[in-house]
Amino acid sequence: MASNDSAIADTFPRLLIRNARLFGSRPSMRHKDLGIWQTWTWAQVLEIVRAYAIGLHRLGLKRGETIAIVGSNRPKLYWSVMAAQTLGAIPVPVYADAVADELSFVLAHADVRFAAVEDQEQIDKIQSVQDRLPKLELMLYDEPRGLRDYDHASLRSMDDVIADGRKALADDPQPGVWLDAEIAATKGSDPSIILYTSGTTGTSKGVVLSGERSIKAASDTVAFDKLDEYDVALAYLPIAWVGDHYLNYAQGLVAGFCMACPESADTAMSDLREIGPSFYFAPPRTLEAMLTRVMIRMEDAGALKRKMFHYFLGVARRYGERILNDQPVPLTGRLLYWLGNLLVYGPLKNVLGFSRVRVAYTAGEAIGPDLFAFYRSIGLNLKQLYGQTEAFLYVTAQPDGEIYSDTVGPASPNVDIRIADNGEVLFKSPGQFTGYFKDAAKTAEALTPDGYVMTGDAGYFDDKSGHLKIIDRAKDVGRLNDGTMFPPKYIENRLKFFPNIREAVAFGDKRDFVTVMLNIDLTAVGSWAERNNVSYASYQELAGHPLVYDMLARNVAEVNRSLAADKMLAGAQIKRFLVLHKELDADDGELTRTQKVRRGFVAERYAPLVKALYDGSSEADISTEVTFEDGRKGVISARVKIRDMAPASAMENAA
Amino acid sequence: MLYREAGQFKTSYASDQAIFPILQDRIGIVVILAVAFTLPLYADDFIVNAVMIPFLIFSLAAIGLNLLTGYTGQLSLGTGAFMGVGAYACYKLTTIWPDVNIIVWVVCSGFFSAAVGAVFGLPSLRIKGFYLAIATLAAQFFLEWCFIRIPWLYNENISGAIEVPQRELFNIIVTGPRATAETRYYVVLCLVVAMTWIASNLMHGRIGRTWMAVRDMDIAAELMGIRLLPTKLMAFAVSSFYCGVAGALMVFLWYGGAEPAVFNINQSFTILFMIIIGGLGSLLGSFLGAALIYVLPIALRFGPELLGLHMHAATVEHVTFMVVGILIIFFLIAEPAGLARLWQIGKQKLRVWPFPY
Amino acid sequence: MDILYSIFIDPFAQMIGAPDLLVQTLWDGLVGGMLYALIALGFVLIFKASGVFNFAQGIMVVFAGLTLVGLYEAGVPAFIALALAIAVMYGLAFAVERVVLRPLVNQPDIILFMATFGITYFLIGFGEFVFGGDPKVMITDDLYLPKGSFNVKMLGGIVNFQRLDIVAVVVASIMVAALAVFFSKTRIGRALRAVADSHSAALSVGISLEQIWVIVWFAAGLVALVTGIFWGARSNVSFALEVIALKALPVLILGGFTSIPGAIVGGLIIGVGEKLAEFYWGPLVGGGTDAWFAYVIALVFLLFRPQGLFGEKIIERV
Amino acid sequence: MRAPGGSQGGREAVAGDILLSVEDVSLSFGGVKAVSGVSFDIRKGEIRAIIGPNGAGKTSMLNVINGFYHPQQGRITFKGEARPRMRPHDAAHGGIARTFQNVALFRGMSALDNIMAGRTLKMNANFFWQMLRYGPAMREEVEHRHKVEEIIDFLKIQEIRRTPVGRLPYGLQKRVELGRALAMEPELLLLDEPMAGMNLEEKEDMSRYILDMNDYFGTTVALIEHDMGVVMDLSDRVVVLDHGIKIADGTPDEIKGNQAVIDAYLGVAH
Repeated sequence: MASNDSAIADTFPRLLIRNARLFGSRPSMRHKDLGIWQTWTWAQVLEIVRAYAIGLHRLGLKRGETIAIVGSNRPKLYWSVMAAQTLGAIPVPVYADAVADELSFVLAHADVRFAAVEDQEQIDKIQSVQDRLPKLELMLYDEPRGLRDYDHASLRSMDDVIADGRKALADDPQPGVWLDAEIAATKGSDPSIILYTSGTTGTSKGVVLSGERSIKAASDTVAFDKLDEYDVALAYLPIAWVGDHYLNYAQGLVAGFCMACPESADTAMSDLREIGPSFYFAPPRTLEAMLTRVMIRMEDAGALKRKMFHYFLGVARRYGERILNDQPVPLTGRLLYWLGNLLVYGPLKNVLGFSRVRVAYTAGEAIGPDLFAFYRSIGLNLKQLYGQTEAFLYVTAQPDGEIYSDTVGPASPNVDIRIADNGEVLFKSPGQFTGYFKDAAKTAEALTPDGYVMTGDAGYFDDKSGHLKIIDRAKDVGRLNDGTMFPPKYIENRLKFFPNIREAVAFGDKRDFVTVMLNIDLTAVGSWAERNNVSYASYQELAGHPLVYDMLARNVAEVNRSLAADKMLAGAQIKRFLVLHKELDADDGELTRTQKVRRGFVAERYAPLVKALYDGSSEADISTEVTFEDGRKGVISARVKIRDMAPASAMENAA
Repeated sequence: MLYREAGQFKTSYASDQAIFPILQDRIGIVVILAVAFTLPLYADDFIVNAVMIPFLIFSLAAIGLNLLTGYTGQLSLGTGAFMGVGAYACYKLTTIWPDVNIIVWVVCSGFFSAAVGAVFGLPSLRIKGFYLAIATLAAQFFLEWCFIRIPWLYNENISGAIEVPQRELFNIIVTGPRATAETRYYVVLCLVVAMTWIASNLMHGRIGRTWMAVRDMDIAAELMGIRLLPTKLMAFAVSSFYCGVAGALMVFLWYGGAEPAVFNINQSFTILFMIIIGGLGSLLGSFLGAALIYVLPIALRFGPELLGLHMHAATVEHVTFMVVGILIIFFLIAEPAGLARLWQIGKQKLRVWPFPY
Repeated sequence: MDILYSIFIDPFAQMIGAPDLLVQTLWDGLVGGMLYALIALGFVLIFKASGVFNFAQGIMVVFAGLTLVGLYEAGVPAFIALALAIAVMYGLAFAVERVVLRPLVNQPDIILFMATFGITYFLIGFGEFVFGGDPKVMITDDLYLPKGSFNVKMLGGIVNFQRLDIVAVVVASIMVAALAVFFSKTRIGRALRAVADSHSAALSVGISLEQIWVIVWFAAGLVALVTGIFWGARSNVSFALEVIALKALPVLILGGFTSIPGAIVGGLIIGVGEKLAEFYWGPLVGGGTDAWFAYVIALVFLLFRPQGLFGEKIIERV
Repeated sequence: MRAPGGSQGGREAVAGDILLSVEDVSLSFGGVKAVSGVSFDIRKGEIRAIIGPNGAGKTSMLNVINGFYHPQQGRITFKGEARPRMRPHDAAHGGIARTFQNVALFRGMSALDNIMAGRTLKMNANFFWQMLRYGPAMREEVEHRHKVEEIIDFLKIQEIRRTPVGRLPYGLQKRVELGRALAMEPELLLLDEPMAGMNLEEKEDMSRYILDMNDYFGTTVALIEHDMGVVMDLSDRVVVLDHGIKIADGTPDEIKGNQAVIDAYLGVAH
């Protein structure tokens, strides 16, 4: 059978077959369930996926049709993806925490007839908008809990479907043969999956990726980071995000490494520790939160231990990175670091679950230099990459040994990057998407005539390192009325590097000066409040607390100083700021599912505050509608104070 | 700190239910065993004979009592006597059938004390706590009396004491005056290790859970289908078995002879202290307790001499008593749950290092 | 057959045959029993007030006696020595409360029980360390305790009474009476009774728990001293007493842990019982039965009435 | 959308055949009447509530049912056979499990071991294999661990698996105790105030568990509860005791309207 020939394993089903042949008895997937890590080898997974595929076929899923995948990282959902691809159907993963509206948009737009969902929660969500999904016929569920009294006309348990398929395969050889034919029939250029962009701007678009290209891209990076079938990754990123599909699913199939699914979102931390992955990805905010927790927990340690801890962190800061990049380090440095590794770094990485990590990546937004340095200094090989869904993730990535916190590295293998005149980054990559689903127009917009993809990000190549530097979304880079350049994201990130500040939204385009709205970080500010016995009843009260304002004012001042240092941005210093009374929340549409700020949306939602920021008033009233986890809506209103900032001069910064 | 558990995940219940699920613990055990088995190579006879052998024997007895008092919650003050039963049983057996392998008899003697233990366990159905303790005193004194008054038990020796005959195992002298310390040490060590392993198996399984259930909340246990009397009797039997073997070992592989006084009430108390100080319901505790209560006095006795100051033997004796008394109180105040608990706490700290919790 | 005879017929035949011997045995039993009762009394005092099962009571008897004699031998006049001994017992009570009870307050009983083992060991070591380990002779004369014995002709035989024993019985009775009065009449006594029920109640009487503990332990110490004197006078003062002191436990089983009269009655029953058993049945099994007889009685008794003679019935609740 | 007859709010009556019947049972402690002449039955698969003011003899009734007390008169028939002088462990063997008013867990053991202990009756590897912790013993251990894990999953107590129950908050202890009872796979489960001292949220959870349990495992449940709201939407039928006498028996709605019950609760003198 052609499909057995690994030479042209240019679709995921063929890769699966190849892996079953090459690493048949090695673990392919693990899932923390019923107290232990249930494990499936590549051979077992192949058997299940084939049965599942037949089952789906018997339910009527056809080549080219779409099937939605809704839920958290669970083997059965990944198998649903594989099974669909085996049939030549197209899986469409959706964010598990998407609210009903987003969900209905994607499901409708992708016109799915089938949906493979995790549990009752998702089913309820979909059924609540069923009237908008005329095409949806059948839902397959993994977790039967609570579904007993549901009308099963439109519901099937995945187990039953698999069992049914298995039986069919056992009963007579014909379906098996047919399936092999189907696998063989699938072309590498056929769409293998549709990933809906979280849509930093406007509604989301369905990015269509082909098996061939995905696998090509994945093969490059697998080689780049020398991943093999002995590696382990924890699959805790949203299935619907390109990151998970690339890093875990695609690379997993290409390299044949094992992908471990946590027991649940809230046990992810301890599961990470148990499984001890060798390949790890985390967005900066996760690393941030982790570091904050570390520091807070250390607060409670005995004085002596605390001293030792901080002393050795100091040592790490001095020598850690250089040792990691094997640059020359004095012998005493090496000895101290060795000792520190014994007493602090080793155990710390162990309790965090990083002991076995060989390669770790972070991406999605700019990462704070200190934060980045911390993880690298304790010996975690953390690197940055830059990419996007349209590229099937990778555009650039930092090679071992050339790491800078403010760059995202040189172009990945076989990626061709060009900077447009307006500073926008353009690229051509092996994994590049084939188009937006049912949207030729947008596809055209996204491409240059000569076939380069427009990232929409402004950036330039750093002359000393030759690495790409990303400043901001190209279209977001604006100008103040006096003409000074205003890169909001850049300013916001500078602010967000302070642990106290969780979110920042900067305004200034076509205005006289720059202002920001801040979100405090409850964990950090909360524990600060505890230590300085500042009492508060609610997030709102803490956010509005004068002492908190003072503290944040200091941070803002510091940012102003760093801006002042850069003559291009000296004019873009923050003149006024306020602290929002509520946390910006994806459920309210203020953030994207990947936790990026929707600046425009925020601007109009908080119009009164923006107005106040510029009309010089010292406080303003605001009331906003909020959505709670359970979908109920409510209104919270508050009076928000506004602070003025004195501009910093380049001089005082130098001093 | 020493614990590096990242990546130690369990893919089967068998491995998750293992007695030492953590790699570092397994390593630790191996190291300890290695040391134990090579000890005679570098330790002198005094250490082997006067410290290690008795330490192991006491540990075994302590485990025995711990099974009953620590795991099943039945307070017993008859340990000494049950040890005695083992010793005398072994003595009779080997005099009647001298050719049978002595180790076999040592083990078999356990069954006799098990039987006796079960009989004296009968009251435990109706009596609890101190009351039961006093009931076991009856066993203690009655048996002690038997040891004195029934000449047949000690082969009518005029001395009224047991004299251990010489017995060989594969032509190696195991018991009697001419047996070397090393041989006796290895015999004791092997038996203790084996029986500890068995005890831990039992306590980690259904039987252990049933016993602890009875200890923690006998009513609930009964309502879950656990029959109280059989459970308690079994605990008494198993516990006495351990004590019996310990007793036999004590006479045959340590003292080489014994008078009834060896198995008097004070012996019972000594063992009881060991498990209280060591930690109720913990096998590790049994060893730690034995170490503290037995080895410490030795240290006290020989410590001063090493420091060059000579004390009157009697004085040392008295001081030892005082110190032990003080220690008991001290540890009860410091950590009522015993040394084993202290170890647990320490271990937890090491596991979450550098974090405090 | 003759086994049965010698068990069920012969002993009673002897009793009737030689009533004077019977009386003699009973009397000895009573005196012995009274001493058990005194030790048991110490237990009860402490158990009632502090819920602590004081294993050290036996040792306190020895220690008290030892102190008295020890001081005397050190050249202190008898009655001053007595006074000092009393003082020492107070010091002991005080120390125990400070060093042992206070830090262990609210711990499970078993722990406190164990702590008293600690006290026992310490007292043994300390006593021997200070006064030496060898048995001592009680200083009866200097305390003006009568010596010798007199015979009474009765039941066609002679019964021999030790003068000392009579005094002992008298003193013991007086002491018990005194305690009874102390408990029922005095303010502190009432407080003590209150503690037995609820600690807060005691506080309401205006006495702190700590004080109460010191008082009961001191009281127990005094009882121990008296016991020590008479016991020492009958045999001699040595730590051999420790084991005999354990006899107080079966006494408690019979009498119940919280009842003073129970302790007395129980003591007498045990004392008489084991004497009779030893005298009439002992020979059958080679004598020495008094080593265990008491415990076996207790055991048998337990099986039928676990709460003791005077204790109230325990109803198990779910 | 739920199928018609979904178990929202009041439950549809379950008409299973009679599992246990109590006939004219009287019980007294030293002259004090705890229960007198009470009769009622429990049908297979139903949730049966026993309610009444304090001291109504509810708990005594449960104690009689699982053989902890023996009634001076009257008889208990379980699964068709009368059980005179049944001991608690016989009841367990017969398939009656029980939780307690004030949690009666094995405090020295972890949550996992507590629930494992609930499987004791189902385990039978002999002493020899237990000694070696090998062969049948280990197989059995694993197989029952699996069952227990399903219960742990069902009750959502994964995080506290290894925690000694003594250290758990009250609500969780109650849940573990329920798990332990469930582990016995009982035919009749007696719950003595399963929600005593719980906050609203915990009560809702617990109710859900009881309903689900009754759904999935088809466990028949007899429960004592003070919270009327809970009783009314949980139970199929309710029996009301007052001063040891049965004053009413019927569906929640019938009980709501019953004058005697109202009086009893308002404490009108008899």
